[in-house]
Amino acid sequence: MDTLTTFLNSFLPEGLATLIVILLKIIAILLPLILAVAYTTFAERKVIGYMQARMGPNRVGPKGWLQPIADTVKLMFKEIITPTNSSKVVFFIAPMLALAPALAVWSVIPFWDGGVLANVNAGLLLILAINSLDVFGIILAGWASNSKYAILSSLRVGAQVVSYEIAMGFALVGVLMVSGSLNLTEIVRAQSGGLFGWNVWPLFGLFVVFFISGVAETNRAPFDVAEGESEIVAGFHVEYSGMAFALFFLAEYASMILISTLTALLFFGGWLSPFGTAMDDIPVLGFLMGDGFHWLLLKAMFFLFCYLWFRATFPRYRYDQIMRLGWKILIPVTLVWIFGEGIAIALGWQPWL
Amino acid sequence: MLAEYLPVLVFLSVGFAMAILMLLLGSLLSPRRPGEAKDSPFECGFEAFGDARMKFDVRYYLVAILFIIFDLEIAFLFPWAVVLDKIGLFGLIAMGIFLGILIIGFIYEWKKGALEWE
Amino acid sequence: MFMSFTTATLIPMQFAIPDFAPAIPEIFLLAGTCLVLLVDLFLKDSNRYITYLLSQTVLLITAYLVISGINDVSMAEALQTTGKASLTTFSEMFVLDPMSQVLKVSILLITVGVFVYSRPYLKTRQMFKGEYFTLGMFAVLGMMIMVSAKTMLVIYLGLELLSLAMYAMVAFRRNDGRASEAGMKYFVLGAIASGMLLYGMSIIYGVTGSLHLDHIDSFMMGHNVMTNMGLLLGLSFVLVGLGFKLGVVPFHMWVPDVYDGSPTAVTLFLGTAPKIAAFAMMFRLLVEGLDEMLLGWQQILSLLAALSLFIGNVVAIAQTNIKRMLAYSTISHMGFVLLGILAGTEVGYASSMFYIITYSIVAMGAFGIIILLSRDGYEADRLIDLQGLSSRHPWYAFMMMLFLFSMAGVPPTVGFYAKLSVLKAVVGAEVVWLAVFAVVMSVIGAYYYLRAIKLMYFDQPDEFVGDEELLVPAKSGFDFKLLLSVNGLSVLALGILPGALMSLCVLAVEASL
Amino acid sequence: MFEGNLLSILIWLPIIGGLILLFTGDKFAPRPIALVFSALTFLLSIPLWTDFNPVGHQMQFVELAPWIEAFKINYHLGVDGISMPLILLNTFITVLIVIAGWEVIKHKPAQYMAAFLIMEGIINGVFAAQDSILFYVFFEAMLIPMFIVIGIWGGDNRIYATIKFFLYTFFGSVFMLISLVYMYSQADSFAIADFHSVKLGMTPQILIFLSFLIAFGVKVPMWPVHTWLPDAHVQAPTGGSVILAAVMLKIGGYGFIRFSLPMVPDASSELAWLVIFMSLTAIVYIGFIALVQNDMKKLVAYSSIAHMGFVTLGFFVLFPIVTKTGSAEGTLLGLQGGMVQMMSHGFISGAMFLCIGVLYDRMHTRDITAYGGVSNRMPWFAGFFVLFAMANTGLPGTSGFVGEFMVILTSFKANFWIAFLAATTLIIGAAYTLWLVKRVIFGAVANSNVAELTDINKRETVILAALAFFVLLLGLWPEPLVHVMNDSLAHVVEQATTSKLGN
Amino acid sequence: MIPLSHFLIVGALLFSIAVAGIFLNRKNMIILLMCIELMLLAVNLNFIAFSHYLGDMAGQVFVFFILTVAAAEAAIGLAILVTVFRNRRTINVQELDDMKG
Repeated sequence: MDTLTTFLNSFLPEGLATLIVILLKIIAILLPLILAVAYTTFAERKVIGYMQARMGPNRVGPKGWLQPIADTVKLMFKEIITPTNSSKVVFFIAPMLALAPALAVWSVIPFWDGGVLANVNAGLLLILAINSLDVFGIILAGWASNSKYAILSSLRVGAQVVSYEIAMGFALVGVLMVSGSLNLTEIVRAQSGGLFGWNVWPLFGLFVVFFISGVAETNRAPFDVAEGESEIVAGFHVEYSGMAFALFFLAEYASMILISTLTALLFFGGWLSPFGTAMDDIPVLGFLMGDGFHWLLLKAMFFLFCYLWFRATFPRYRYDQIMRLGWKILIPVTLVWIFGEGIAIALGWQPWL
Repeated sequence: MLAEYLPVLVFLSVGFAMAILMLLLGSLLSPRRPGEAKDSPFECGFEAFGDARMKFDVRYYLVAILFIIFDLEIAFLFPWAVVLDKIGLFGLIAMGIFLGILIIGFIYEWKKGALEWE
Repeated sequence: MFMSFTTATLIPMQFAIPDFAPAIPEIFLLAGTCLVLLVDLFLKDSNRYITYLLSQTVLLITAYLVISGINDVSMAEALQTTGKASLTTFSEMFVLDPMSQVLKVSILLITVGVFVYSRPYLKTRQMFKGEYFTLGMFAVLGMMIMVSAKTMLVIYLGLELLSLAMYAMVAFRRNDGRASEAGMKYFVLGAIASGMLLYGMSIIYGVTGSLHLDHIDSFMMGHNVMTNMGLLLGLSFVLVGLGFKLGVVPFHMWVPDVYDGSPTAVTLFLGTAPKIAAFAMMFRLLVEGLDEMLLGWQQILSLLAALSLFIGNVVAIAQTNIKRMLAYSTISHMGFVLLGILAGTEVGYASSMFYIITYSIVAMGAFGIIILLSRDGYEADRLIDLQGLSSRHPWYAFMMMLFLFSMAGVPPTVGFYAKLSVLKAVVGAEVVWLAVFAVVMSVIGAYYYLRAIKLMYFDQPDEFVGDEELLVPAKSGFDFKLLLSVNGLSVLALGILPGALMSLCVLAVEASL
Repeated sequence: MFEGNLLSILIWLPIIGGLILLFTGDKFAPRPIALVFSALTFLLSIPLWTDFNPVGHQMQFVELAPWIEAFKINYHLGVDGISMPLILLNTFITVLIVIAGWEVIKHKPAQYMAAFLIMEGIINGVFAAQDSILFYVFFEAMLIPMFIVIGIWGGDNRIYATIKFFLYTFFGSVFMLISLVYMYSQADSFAIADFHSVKLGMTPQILIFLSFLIAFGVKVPMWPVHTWLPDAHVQAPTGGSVILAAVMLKIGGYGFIRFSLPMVPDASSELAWLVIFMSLTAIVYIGFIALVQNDMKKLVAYSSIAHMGFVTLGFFVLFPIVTKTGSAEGTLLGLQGGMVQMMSHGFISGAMFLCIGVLYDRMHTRDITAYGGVSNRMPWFAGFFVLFAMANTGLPGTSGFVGEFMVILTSFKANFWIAFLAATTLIIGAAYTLWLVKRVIFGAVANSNVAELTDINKRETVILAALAFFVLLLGLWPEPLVHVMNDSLAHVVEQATTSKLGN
Repeated sequence: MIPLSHFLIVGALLFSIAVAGIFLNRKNMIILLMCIELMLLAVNLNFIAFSHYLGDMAGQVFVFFILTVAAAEAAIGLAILVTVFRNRRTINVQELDDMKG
């Protein structure tokens, strides 16, 4: 990359060169991401299909592999309906507000050691901050639609997301206490030393809380009261169609992938190999079994699979149950865990130092 | 220092640009045939009645209020957790007291039924 | 640029365990309040008196801890090392000096009294909840922190702890439209005041480079502060903020509405102890921090004081509601407190301190009488409700008369000495016109106090529209009546022998400066 | 016996008595208790006279104890020739008031008696205080019992009257407070004696003088701030009127002589014309107003104002004389006249109000036209009434004559016209008093109500006789009184003629 | 480097907007609450700017506390607002006129 920058600098003004490099990097992140989103939707249908002993999409392309493309094309040519009495401007700003943060978060995610667009110190904080913006899009969408189901749903989302954000925040505090940095790269590095260096072991409770909160934050099953078809049709995006709907869709799946990746980074050592540096010296296997992006991909895919798995397995929670789980179970668990962790650190117990 | 954050800003702009682009593309490519029934808000097949922006349950406010408080506590915990190894036992005890007070507040609202949804 | 920076450097991080001893009362109060909060959660309504007793115990023990806070040894040490009779801790952010001790003990004891008065009121209105007491105790904690604050940060934190608790208390009666309206008004104006205060603080911080009052003071000593636009701007904002918090004209709009709208038990609290804390805040900020700008704030305070005296006394005449009347009277009394401060002398500060403490005692008694007369659904807050009190309850009428005469400043009640000492300070500072203005206004003030006395003593209850409620005998516990009597007689006793408290105030201020 | 703290006893004994009465209430013989306390106080006050050393102006029976140390305020008591007779007057009058209210007061007698006892103690304190703040405290505290006395036991319009009374006096006195505080800032002490010696510039003196003038002028009362007095008198119960006229008005005069003249002599001299003008207005103009009154109490009230005009005239006529003749020669007589007038007026006005009280108790009206020919039914009463009326007009041989005569005599030295106008009171006073006597006492029995009147009983006789005794004693043999006051007044003259200007 | 005065001007502007909003707004109490928050943010900006240019941490610590307090304040403000609405069925500033005198 540095060579590219110097090359561009040779004939472009400095600022512009930097910008172009950044833009290129962004595209390098964005394109795979969008592709991943597209195929996550496909995977979802397939996985759930197989879990329910049916085929899933299998008409478009070989074994249905072109299904996501077809969906995209369909959405693109669908009419974008703007309901009467809706607030037109807000109605269109809402999906943008949902999508842009969901994408921007990726700028601080490291894919391998050093493989990060913006290696900022307050990376984790930034993720939390930008991710919280998502909820604005949803609430505005519900409000702008001027539909009873939409507004109900957006309220539910608002309350649900903020509730789980607290549990998530506490869980992250536990991670920070161990790693002593907000920089995601640093956090991953602190987990080096093979399978047993990962945070998940000492912080198992927090991992569980984090992942459950993550599922709830993204409004996925079994916490999908925001769009539960049987209750409030499709929730906040009931009035959206065509591309406007696609934006929400994109944002939601991008968030899902993000949560999966974050879980991998924070608790499962990110790109670190479970074998540590033990096999580094073996020629080909050493490359495969050593640290690298493929490990992160693998771990993230596992959690993404869990998402789908949950959806196929669990019935939807009632709203009061969701709130109770968030406030009365997850938060106390994290609080107790943090206390215990603090005491352990004070006593100098190894896993935490 | 701040330059590190530039990519984040650019990414955000790209995100917005992409969203706008997609919306534009969608509206260019798609037909546009408004109709009364089509444009009216969805209401299980009934005619829509009243304004959807109705008053809603006060408990949503309550959750919002509790969230504000707790989120800020977390904001305090973050920097503390980062420098935990530098501030030593004193920092740990201080945060213990802080969390203790927080927990008392938590017990209070629990007992008061602020966390009950039904 | 108006800035002139000190070359401040990052202080190396130190995490030494601070000396907790000077803050033991606060720590105890915090722990006690949390305990009360938790205990109350697990009590049945019928056992709520346990909350009450526990709160009172905590407050009293705290008061004891404050009194025993500075022992002779530590005091002597402090005198030797710093030349002041004060102990500081938490990186000099928190100070324990004789003045803070006196003020804290006053605050605590007055709050104990307030709780005693409030109990029957709350009980008969289904408001006898633990929240009243815990909020009150948190407010007290805020006051104590304000009193002991040595940096603007701690002042602000104490102030907000007090204010937030007070906002909630004002709107405590949830299903009463007036109370919530009062709460809203109080909240909005209080928050604006905090904002103003903070803005002023931020500018002062920017110019002087420190949040610590002593450092601000020593920075100013070397500079010509009265020509520094930045500092003047900061000072103005701080004064506006203080003005709001104290409720002096022209920042007084909230006072009557809040006094009127809140449940009397809350008005009682609002009108007493927080005033002492507000005085402390003003003292710390203006006298300890911005002493070098004396000329600046003296003039502004003169204006505020004069306006408060005028508006407070004149508008009070038109009131038919005792709570509103007392609200306006508070405004005018705050004017008197300002007078003592603006004198700019130790005697002046001491007399303001004396004034505010005694005023709190008197106001507490006056509200106590209102509570005594009130019953569920009948607040007894109209002036007419005092009618013929002397034939219904001669003793309490006598007490009320003492309170009212004290507010009017008639000897031999304590109010006279408070006014006398303030006037003395003002005359000593060669602002005689203000003193003359103040006494003229207090004569106007005497009129409406007299009117209340007239209703109590010269009118018979049956002369007026037959309000049945007027004739029902008051029902209150023994503790309530005892305290009310002690309260009234203390106004008289302090009026006959004010020397001790006066000397205490003078000594406290001398030791603190 | 109580040499060391006799003054304290005179102050606190009646106050304690009053508190006991408040505590015991109406059920437990309030009247005898009150009588015991007031009589005891009176008896205890007699040593003041007998043990008094009339030579020199020094304070006697001095008590000094720190009170509010932070402000250098002391509990400082003492009497000289000026205040001692006034204390005796007060203790004496209070006994009479207690007796006078014996049967008449039926509503809350204990509180009534208590109010008067407390007031007695406070007034003693006013006269005995040698610390200005102590003085001020007593001065103000006096208002509270009086306020209540008028407000509770007064006539129909009592509330208006009592609030007016309170606010007038309160308004007047607060300026004095500022002056006292100002002088403290100059003298660094609140002692009255220190105020006497502190140097003051002309402007402060003028302002202080004006503040004193308002404070004491309201109390005296002087024209034009006298309007509270007729209202207060008319509405007050008999006892209230008596103590008001006989003792409280004297506090104003006492204030002038204790505060204005010695503390701000230059301003007093400068503004003496103002006071003299006001005094003469009171004497002449108020006299005429008295002439047209139909209410007996109002008439006596206005006559009080006119008579008190003599007091202030006597005090301030000093200055024109000094300006005119260049020496203080003979001015002492004016001060003595003023003081004698105060004492005498104390007895006479008290007696007049008691007499009216006697009538009012029987007829429940003070309207002159409702009476006529009372002498037919109440010969004893008529005798006393005529005696007091004569004293009021200044008939030689009664106490009324002595003071007025001394003042008029002094005034001649200053200016003929002052003396002349002052002397007109002899005519005007005679006119309204005698006309009152004629309409009420003499003539045929006017109506059936008068016809049913009964003569005064023993209790009333005792009161009136005691007063008559003093009226005559003072009229025939004023020498002891003048002797007692002489040195103290001479000292005042000396102070008043010594400029305090210049440092 | 951006001069300090720029920050201060922005801070002052924000503060003025907040104050203007408070006094001009006669309709909605929520806007009032938002103006109050804005006021505090303006102060925060001032503190941070000063803190940065003075090289003194205290200002930033202050900001931290202001933020916390602001949250608590908002919480109480909203709570009171809710009670007002429940009692009065309105949050219109002008309709809060039950008490006069």
